[in-house]
Amino acid sequence: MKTAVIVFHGSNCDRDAATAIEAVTGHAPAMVWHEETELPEGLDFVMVPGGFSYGDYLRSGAVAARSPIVNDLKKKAEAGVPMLGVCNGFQILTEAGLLDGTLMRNASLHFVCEKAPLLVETANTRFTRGYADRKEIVIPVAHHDGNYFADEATLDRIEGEGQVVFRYANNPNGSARDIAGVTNAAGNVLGMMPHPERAVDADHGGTDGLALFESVLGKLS
Amino acid sequence: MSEAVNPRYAEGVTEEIARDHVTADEYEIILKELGRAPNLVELGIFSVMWSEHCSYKSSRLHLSKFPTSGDKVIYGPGENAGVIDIGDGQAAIFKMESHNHPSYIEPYQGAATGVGGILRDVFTMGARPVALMNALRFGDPEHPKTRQLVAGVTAGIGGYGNCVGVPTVGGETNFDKGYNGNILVNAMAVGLADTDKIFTAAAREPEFPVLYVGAKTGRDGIHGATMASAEFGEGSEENRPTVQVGDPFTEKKLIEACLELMSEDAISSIQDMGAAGLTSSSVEMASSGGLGIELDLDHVPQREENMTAYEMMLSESQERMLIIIKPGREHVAERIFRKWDLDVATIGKTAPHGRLVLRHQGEVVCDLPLDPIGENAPKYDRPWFPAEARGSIDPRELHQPEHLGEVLASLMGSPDMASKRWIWRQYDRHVMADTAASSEDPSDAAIVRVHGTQKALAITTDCTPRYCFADPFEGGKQAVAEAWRNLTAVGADPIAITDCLNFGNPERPEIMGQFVGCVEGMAEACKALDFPVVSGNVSLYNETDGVAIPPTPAVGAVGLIPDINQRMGYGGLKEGQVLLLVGE
Amino acid sequence: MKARIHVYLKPGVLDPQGQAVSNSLNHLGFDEVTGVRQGKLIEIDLNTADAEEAQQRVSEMCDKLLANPVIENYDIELSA
Amino acid sequence: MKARIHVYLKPGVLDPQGQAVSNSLNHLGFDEVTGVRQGKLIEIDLNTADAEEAQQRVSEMCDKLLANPVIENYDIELSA
Ligand SMILES: Nc1ncnc2c1ncn2[C@@H]1O[C@H](COP(=O)(O)OP(=O)(O)O)[C@@H](O)[C@H]1O
Repeated sequence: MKTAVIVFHGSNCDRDAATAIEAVTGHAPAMVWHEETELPEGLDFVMVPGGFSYGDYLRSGAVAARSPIVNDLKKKAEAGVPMLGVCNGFQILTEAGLLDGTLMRNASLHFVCEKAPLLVETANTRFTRGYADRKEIVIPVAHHDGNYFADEATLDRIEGEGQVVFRYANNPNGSARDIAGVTNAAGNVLGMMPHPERAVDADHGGTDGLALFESVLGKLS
Repeated sequence: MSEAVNPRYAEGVTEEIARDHVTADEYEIILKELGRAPNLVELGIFSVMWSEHCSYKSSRLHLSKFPTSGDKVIYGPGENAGVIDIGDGQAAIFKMESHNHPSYIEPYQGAATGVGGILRDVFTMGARPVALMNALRFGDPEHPKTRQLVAGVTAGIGGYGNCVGVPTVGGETNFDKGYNGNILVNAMAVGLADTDKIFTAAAREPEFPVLYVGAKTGRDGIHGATMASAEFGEGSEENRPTVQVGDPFTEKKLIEACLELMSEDAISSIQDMGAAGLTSSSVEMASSGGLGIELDLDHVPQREENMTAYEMMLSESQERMLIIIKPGREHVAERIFRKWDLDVATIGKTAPHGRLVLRHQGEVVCDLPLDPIGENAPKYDRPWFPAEARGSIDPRELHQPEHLGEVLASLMGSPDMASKRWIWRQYDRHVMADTAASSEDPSDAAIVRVHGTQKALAITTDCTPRYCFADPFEGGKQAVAEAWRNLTAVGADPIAITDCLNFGNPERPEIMGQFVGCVEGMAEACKALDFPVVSGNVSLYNETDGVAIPPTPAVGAVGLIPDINQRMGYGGLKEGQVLLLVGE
Repeated sequence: MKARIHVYLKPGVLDPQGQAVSNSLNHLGFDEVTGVRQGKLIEIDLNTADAEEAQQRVSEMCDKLLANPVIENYDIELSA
Repeated sequence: MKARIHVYLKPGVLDPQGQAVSNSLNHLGFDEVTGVRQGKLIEIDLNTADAEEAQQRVSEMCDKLLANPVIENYDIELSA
C-alpha cells in the first residue's frame, strides 16, 4: 500500500490523517510538501487533509489549489488514483476543479463543531463499500465554510449519477440538499466536510469512519 | 529629588510626556539610576517594563506566598510557562493569561490575540500545544453590550484556535453585572514536550547572534497617550495607534518552524514577543542571563515605512519571536523560517556588559543598564485592609420554597448554569484526534490523550467570584479545591495549577485586600493539597468609574490520568443504579 | 498603478452573509433595506506604468485566483 | 435606490488576508504586485427615493453595524 498526505501551509489535520491511514494500513503515508511538483510514483491513495490552508484567506482552499503539487494531483486524479479531500481538503479539491460545486460560509455564519449524524447515500463507491446503503453514521464536523453550493442543473446531474455519497441527517451548515460529501464522475475522488479521520478510535471520536478508510485502502475483512 | 541631574528632561521630552510614561516618583528613580535624563526611547522602555503588566509591581510581594515547587515541577513561575513532569521523559507545559481590556475594546481581535499570546508562551518552551481552555466573565445578559461581546469573544477564540489547529476543549462562562464595564477573557494553553528538549529564555553566552523571526513589525498597539506627543503628531490619522490584529495562519507556521528549529542543535535561548514586544523580550533574555544585548533596529523586519526606534520597541505586533542562536547556526534558522514563509533577520548580539544598547540609522538611540529596568524594577507594598467579613448563612433560617421543582428549573435556566453549547460549538474540540472529553461530554474536566500513548492529561479551569467577593480567603481556597476535585472526579492525579488573578485597582486598599485574601487562600489550599502554582498572570485595574469587578482569581489545573481507559465521567447513568454522597 | 477589484456573487447564488446582514439591519430598525449582497473589495498596488497591460494582467489575476468562476463575477478599476 | 459601500481596514492595521493574497499572486508569477489590501463590498437595496436621506441612513448603518470603527473606514456611493 503506497499512500500520501499533502501538507500545505496551514494544514492542521495532516497528522490526524496520517495517524488514521497508518492505523488501517500499518504503514505511515508519505507526507508531501505543497511545493513539490510530483507525488510519489505508484500511489494507491492520496489524502488532502483539513485545516486552514493559507488561513482560509480570500476563499477557503483557493490559494492552496494553486500550489505546485496540485498540477500533479490533477494528473493523478485523471489517471484514476483514489483521493480523499476532507474539510479544507474538500474545499481545495473544488477550487482545483476536481469536484463540482463550492463550499460557502455556513448559513449560521458561525463555525460549527459537532458530532454529525450522516446518511451513507450509496455503498456503491470505492470509499463506502464497507457501509450498508442508507446506514446512519456519526462523524465529527468542524468548519466555517461547509455550505455546499452548486447550481440546480449540477445538483441534479450529480444526484443522478450517484455522486452524492454522504448527506447530513441534521444539516449543520445550510448545504444544498443536505450534501456532506460528493465524488467526481469517475468515482475516484471524494470530497467531504465531515472528518472520518477523527472517527477511527474509540477513545476519541468513535469508530464510524473506519469503514471508509478500510474500503478505499482495500482492508475490508 | 535628583536636583543634580541637569537638564531634567532630554530633548523632545517634556514633563507631560514623562508623566504619560511613568509616575513622578518613578521618574526620579530613573534620573538617579542613570545620572542623566532618559531620552524618549529610553522612557518608553521604562514605561513598558515598569508597567503593572510586565513588572508585577503591586503583586510580586504577595505572589511569593504561593508554593511553587514539588517533585513533579520542572520549571515553576519565572519562565514563559510552568513545566511539570508526567513521566516517561515527557513534560506538560502550561499557562493562563488575561486579555481583558483589548477584548472589551475589540472583542474578536482582543480574544483572538489573547489565544495567540498564550500559545506562544507554551511553544516558546519547546512544547507542541495540545489543548486550549478559556475562562470568560461577561456582564449582565440584559446589558446592551453583552450580546455583542459574547459573540465577538467566542468568534475570536474560535477563529484563532481553530485555525492554528489546537483543540479548545473546555472552559467556564459567568455573567454578572459586576463585569458590565470590564469583561474578563482568560485563556489557557497546554503543551507537551520531551523533558530533554525544553527551552528557556535566559541568554547564556555573550557575542551570540540575536535573531528576529515571525511576522513583520507594524505600529500595532502602541500606547495611545504617548502617540499624542509632539514627535508623533505629524501624519495624524495615518499614524494613529491601532488595535493588534491576530494572524493565526502566521502563528501556525511559526509553531511548526520553531518546533522544527528546536529539533536541530541551533537554539541557545528563545522568547516570544508578548506585550511590549521587542522591549520585554530583549530585556528579559539579557537580564535573566546576567548579560547585555545590542540591537540594530535597521534590521528589524518592518511592515510600515519610517518607523521610529520608539515605535519598533513598543510595538505589540503579534506572531513574533526572539531567538539567541548558537554562532554559525544562523543558516539553519534561515533555511527553516524561509521554508515556512516567515521573516528571519539577525538584528544584534548578546554582550557581556549588562546594558541594552540600541542603534537606529547609525546612531545609538538607547543605552541603558539592564538591572534597574528588570531585576530592580519598583516593587510596591500597597496598603490594604481585609475585606469586611460577611457572616455565614444558616440554611435553617432561610425560607423554604414551596415548589422545589420550580426552583430547580429556574436555577438550571439561569445564565451561569444554562448550557454553553452556543459557545463551545464554535470551537474545534477534536483536531489533533486526541480529545477524549471536552465541553460536550459529561466530564468535570477535559481529557486529552498524550499522543501515541495511553496516558492522558485532565484539564480544568475554575473560580466562583461570588465566593471570593463574600470572603476572599475562603473563595481563593475554594477555587483551588474545586479545580482539584474536578481533576480527581475524572480519575486524574492533580499535579499543578496556573492562575489568572483578575482584580480592580490595587491602589485602593479594599481591592488590594481582596487580592491579598484570595492569594493567601489559594496558597493555603495549594499547600494543603500539595498542588503547586507553576505559572500565572495578574490583571489589575479592571474597573470603570470606580466600580471594580468581583475578585476573580481564575485557576487552571492539570492532572495526569495514567491509563485513559481508567477515565471517569458522569454520563451513561442507568436506571436502578445507586447514588452515593461522599464528603461532608 | 493601483487596481481596485470588486468581486461579487453571481445572481442566483445564495449569499448567507448578505442575508444575515439584511436581517440585522431590519432588526436595528432600518426597514427601508430590502436586500443586501456582500462581496469583496481587493486593492492591488502594481509596479506597472502601462494601463492596458495592467488591465490585462489584473484580469488574469482574477481568472486565476481572485474570483471563483463558479459563483463570482468581478470588475476592475485602474487608477494611477 | 442602491447603496454601494466599501469597507476597508484603516491604514496601519495588519491585513493578513491581503498579505497572503499578495504572496500568492507573486508565487503565480505576477511579480508586478507590490501590495494587496482586502476589504468588503456591501450592496444594499433601499426602498427610499430621497438621496439625502439615504446617505444619512446608510452612514448610520455603517456606524452601527457594517463597519468596525476600531479598525475600519468606509465610503458610500449611491445610485438610483
Ligand atoms: N467558555 C467556554 N469555553 C469552552 N467550554 C466551555 C466554556 N464555558 C463553559 N464550557 C463548557 O461547558 C460545560 C459546562 O460548563 P459549566 O456550567 O461551567 O460546568 P461545570 O460546572 O460542570 O464545569 C463544561 O464542559 C465546560 O467546559
